Amino acid sequence: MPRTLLSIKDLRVYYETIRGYVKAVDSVDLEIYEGESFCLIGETGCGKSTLALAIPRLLPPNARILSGSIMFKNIDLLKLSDSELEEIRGRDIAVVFQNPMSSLNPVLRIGLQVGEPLVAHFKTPWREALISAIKQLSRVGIPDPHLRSKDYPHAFSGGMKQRSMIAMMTSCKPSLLIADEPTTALDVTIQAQVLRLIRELKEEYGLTLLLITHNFGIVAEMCDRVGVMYAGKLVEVGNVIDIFESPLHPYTKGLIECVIARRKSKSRLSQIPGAPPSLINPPGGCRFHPRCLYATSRCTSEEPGLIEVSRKHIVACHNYVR
Amino acid sequence: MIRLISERIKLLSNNETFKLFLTYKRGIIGLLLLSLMVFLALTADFIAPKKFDEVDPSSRLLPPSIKYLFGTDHLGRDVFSRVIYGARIALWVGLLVVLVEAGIGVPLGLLAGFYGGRVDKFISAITDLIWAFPPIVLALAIVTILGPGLTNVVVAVAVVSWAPYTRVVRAKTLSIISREFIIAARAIGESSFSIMLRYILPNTLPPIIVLATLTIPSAILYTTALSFLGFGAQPPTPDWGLMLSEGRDYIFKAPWCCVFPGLFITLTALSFNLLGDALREVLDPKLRYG
Amino acid sequence: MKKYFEFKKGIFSKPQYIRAVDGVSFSVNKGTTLGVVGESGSGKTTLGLTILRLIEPTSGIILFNGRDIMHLNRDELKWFRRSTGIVFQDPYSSLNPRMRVKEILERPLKIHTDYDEKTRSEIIVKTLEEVGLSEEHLMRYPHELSGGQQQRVAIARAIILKPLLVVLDEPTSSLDVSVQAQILNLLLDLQSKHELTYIFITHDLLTARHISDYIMVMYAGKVVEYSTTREVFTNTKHPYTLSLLSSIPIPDPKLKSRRRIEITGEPPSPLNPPKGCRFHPRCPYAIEMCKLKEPELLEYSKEHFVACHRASELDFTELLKDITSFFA
Amino acid sequence: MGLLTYITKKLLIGIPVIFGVTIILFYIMYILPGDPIQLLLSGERVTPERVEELRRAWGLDQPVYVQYFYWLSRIIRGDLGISIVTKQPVSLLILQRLPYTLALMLTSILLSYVIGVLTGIITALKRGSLLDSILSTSSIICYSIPGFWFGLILMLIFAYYLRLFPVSGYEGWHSLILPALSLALPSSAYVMRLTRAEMIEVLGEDYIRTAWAKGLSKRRVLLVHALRNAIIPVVTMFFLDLPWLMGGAVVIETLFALPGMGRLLYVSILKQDYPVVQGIVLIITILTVVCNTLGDVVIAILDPRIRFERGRSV
Repeated sequence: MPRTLLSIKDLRVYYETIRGYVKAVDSVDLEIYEGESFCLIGETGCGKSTLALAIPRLLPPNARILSGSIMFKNIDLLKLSDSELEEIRGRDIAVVFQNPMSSLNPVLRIGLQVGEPLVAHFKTPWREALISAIKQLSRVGIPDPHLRSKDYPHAFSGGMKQRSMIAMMTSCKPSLLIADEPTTALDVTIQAQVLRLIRELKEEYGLTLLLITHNFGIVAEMCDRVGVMYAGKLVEVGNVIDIFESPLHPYTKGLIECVIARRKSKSRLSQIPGAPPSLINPPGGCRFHPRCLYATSRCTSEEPGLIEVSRKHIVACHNYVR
Repeated sequence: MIRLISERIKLLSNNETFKLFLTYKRGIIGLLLLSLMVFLALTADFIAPKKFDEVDPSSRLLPPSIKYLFGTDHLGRDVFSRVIYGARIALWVGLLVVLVEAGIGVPLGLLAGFYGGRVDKFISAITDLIWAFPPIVLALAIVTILGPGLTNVVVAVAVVSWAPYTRVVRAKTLSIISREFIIAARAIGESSFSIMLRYILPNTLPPIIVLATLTIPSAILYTTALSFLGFGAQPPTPDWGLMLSEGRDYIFKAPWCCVFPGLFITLTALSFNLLGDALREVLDPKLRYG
Repeated sequence: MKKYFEFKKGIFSKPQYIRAVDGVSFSVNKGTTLGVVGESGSGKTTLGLTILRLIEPTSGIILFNGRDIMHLNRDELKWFRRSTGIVFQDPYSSLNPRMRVKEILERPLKIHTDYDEKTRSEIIVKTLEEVGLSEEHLMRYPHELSGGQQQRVAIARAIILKPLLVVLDEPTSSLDVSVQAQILNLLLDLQSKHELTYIFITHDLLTARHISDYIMVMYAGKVVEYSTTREVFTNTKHPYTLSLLSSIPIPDPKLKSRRRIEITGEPPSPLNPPKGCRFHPRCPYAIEMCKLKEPELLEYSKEHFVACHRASELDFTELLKDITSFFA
Repeated sequence: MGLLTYITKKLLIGIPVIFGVTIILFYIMYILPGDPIQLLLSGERVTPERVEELRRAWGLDQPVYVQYFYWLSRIIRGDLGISIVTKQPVSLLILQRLPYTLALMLTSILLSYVIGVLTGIITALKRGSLLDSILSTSSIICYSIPGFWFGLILMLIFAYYLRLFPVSGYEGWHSLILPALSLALPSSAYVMRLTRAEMIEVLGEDYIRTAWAKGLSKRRVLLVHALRNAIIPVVTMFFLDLPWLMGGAVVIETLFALPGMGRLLYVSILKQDYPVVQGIVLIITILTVVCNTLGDVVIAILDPRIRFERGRSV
């Protein structure tokens, strides 16, 4: 039995907006095991990024964590003070963000930004930190790292910026790496390179990977286990093979069919009707019921809980057995 | 144009935007204060106890009392009445200046942003120069040529301060022109003129409205400053700047001659600034001018 | 089959300072779809805009229904605008935020027809229904619609005048997976109903494969491979196409460790492309000749054009086995 | 693209601008009503022959562009002409007044930027707090107050009632305090709002989130990562503000009867002493262009993106 690294219980994160509370993450339970690659997949606005960024508490100021606990190595991250959290961020939990273009400080040199976590966490003198930064940059495949470490971010391409981000975030060899859509802004060939780099570093440093994506291809290539989110809820968790070959939730099923069917030319794709709901007033009962082909009256009134169908395969649906 | 503005107002009355505005308490205070000023200006003939130029040599420099709420000035005129009539001038002048500024600045910004290249370089160079130059000095130079008078001051202030409109409209145009709906408009065969009028201008309106609200107070401050120096309104106009200038000689003997006109300049400018600030938050949070 | 859209050799070069599309030559038949695939900077979007004369090329000929679109008079240009349409990637950005749906769809009718108010309304409602919207959306502003609905409005605008050709520039890339499927289905339906011709520009090989009859792969402003969809996927000839196929994440966990080639480096700046074959610095199969001489786009077999010096000697069928099995 | 090349380019652009302004200035003075010779003689009765002689001596019989070059070459030599009223050289008049104006401007600009930047940062960090709403509201009030009225009120309270400062005229450095305050008030309010807005915007940027994610201390995130970016527009504003304060100085110096350049400009306009007006406007123009160029240079040092962008496009 693998050891649990991260355990999220009953997490609720709402955003306060002028129109009301956006229930971005609503009562989510999730366990991530040491050394695995876990993927959170879902469509825009389903709360997957909110869930991931709630772990190191990097949410925007209007986010409110209303309930829950996030146990990381037996510490509840939600109970830590700001300064205790600072010690964990970047050292034990690191994050690679979606948009490399805007995630590096435009007025500071790359080398400084990459070496900074070492100075912050290990009191490494700046001279040494800069030397390690160069090594780290060379590890992630930046050509001429000596020269390039003196550059400012605008002189880097998107791919190189994302590599630098990865260099920066892995410089303290964290135990958990959260990658929030790390390749969405990149081209296909660069995406493949960056994904390969993440895989290599994961092996090399023994990281646990939490990857957020909306791309089923990336899920298939990167992950051991998958969690599917819909409208702020975790609707299905399972092994990657199980999810692709025998999805239990109608939503997962629909998504996978949309994607896989594209292998046939000019055929009509199966489609999920409608669009994801507003998270201010989500539908009652099961949040997917208005779009679900199998919905019954029970789905409109009663919210399904997570059911353990087999060991390692969990689904939140009343009618999953079909 | 009128249709566009009314469209805009309709959008404003749209629940969401309006609700957002209501959360800015300062904006509401500004709106109320402004309504008061507009009310005073419109009803000055009925509210003011005296005519603004009614001289009474027997009651010169009297302190505030029930009869003379804000006291009297060196000619025995009722300061309260003059201040109320002054609201008319201030608001009218502010509006006029802003209309002239927008009239110069908006088309220039639109052309610079739309055509780019040399047109843009030329317009931007002039705008930058005008912008960098201290406005009061430039306005003084223009008044020197045109001669003193309220109309000339309005022209001078407008001529030296249209630059923000050009900058904002140009920047906005540049950001709009790269949007795909402009290419789509070309693809369905829209003419350049139609693109500027139907597609770009309506989208530059929110920042223009905010800018107008925020430049009216500075227009009022500049014109009153020039009147204070004696280049603007001439006696017996109840211009607040001129009243300050006249009252200055009696500042220690009769401070009320200065305090009240200045207070009203501040309140008027404040009402626009409060309103404009809230409008900016609602309509165009990233807008900076200056 | 009627020849409908035709490009002569040596068409595009250097629009503005960017060498977007050099020496492209191909034709598209009526009622079919040409998929243009490439990464950012490959010139695929520039190509789309040039075809519709929304960017002026410095040289070349584009024949549309036999007429050279670079030399159209006022009336002919108007006719051309009426016969073509375009749909963009970001639906919100492609609709004027200050116009209601009704006005957005009314503009093409006002410019190109002299129908009265009533006829215009009828056409608008009919087109809206065709793209899966209804009369209730008429008075909405774009921001009051969902992404999928916005894209439907953009499609309605493109087809409202019954055009012959529609350029689709990544029409599904910014949409969610479930909505993507809806839009792709809609596009296929409209195509069969109105015999539309599509030029479908995308970076996603899987989507291109799904919707296209022919596929054109572009790299750094050059066409590197062009053939029928089937041929491009099963008999890949250009190493760049191969590297794209190796790079796309395939949604099948069993293909996780499939055979693939690893390519290094990044696409070149369009301002300063490499000498010789533009792909040679990243190409695992590059030889000396590739650095010196730019390969021409040659017909390797029937309807299969490849721009590679080694096209005839390289065989990727072994490498492609896994992927071919995925599509089979 | 080196920083030096960029700076040189910026400096070179300043020269034609100054040149262009001299043409405009000269032309304005040329078309102004009033015969310069008559103004110069100011009522002295002389024969028409004498007038012609003077006209020739001053080069006024030459075509406009020749007159312009005469004028320009005199200016380059530092000769700004002679005051019609006092008959003293304009350059001397300006030089006598310049120190007061510079002292006033520097005091007030330092005052307004120190106060403005500090309160701006504090309110941005305490966004939404009571302190923030108090300071933000008072800043709006502050820049709604006309400086000259504020000066009058200060004068009334501190000079007349409390007798802490001289009422008007120059009697030593403490004479500058009230004028500097009146100038600094609206300006500091503006600086505060700009700093606050920039700081808030930067704090919402992705790279600040990155800095938090790295586990940096609050101090380092705010002072190194955020302030370093937020300060750039404020510095731009600083260099724009320097010449702008000249405008305020005209009003405030007049109000407090300070013997500075602003008051000289005011008096000269009233007395139609055009050579002096021309000279002062010229000086202000040069000051403006110099400040702008200096601003561009400082910004280029602070913001590596600018060098890069310009370097690419040229």
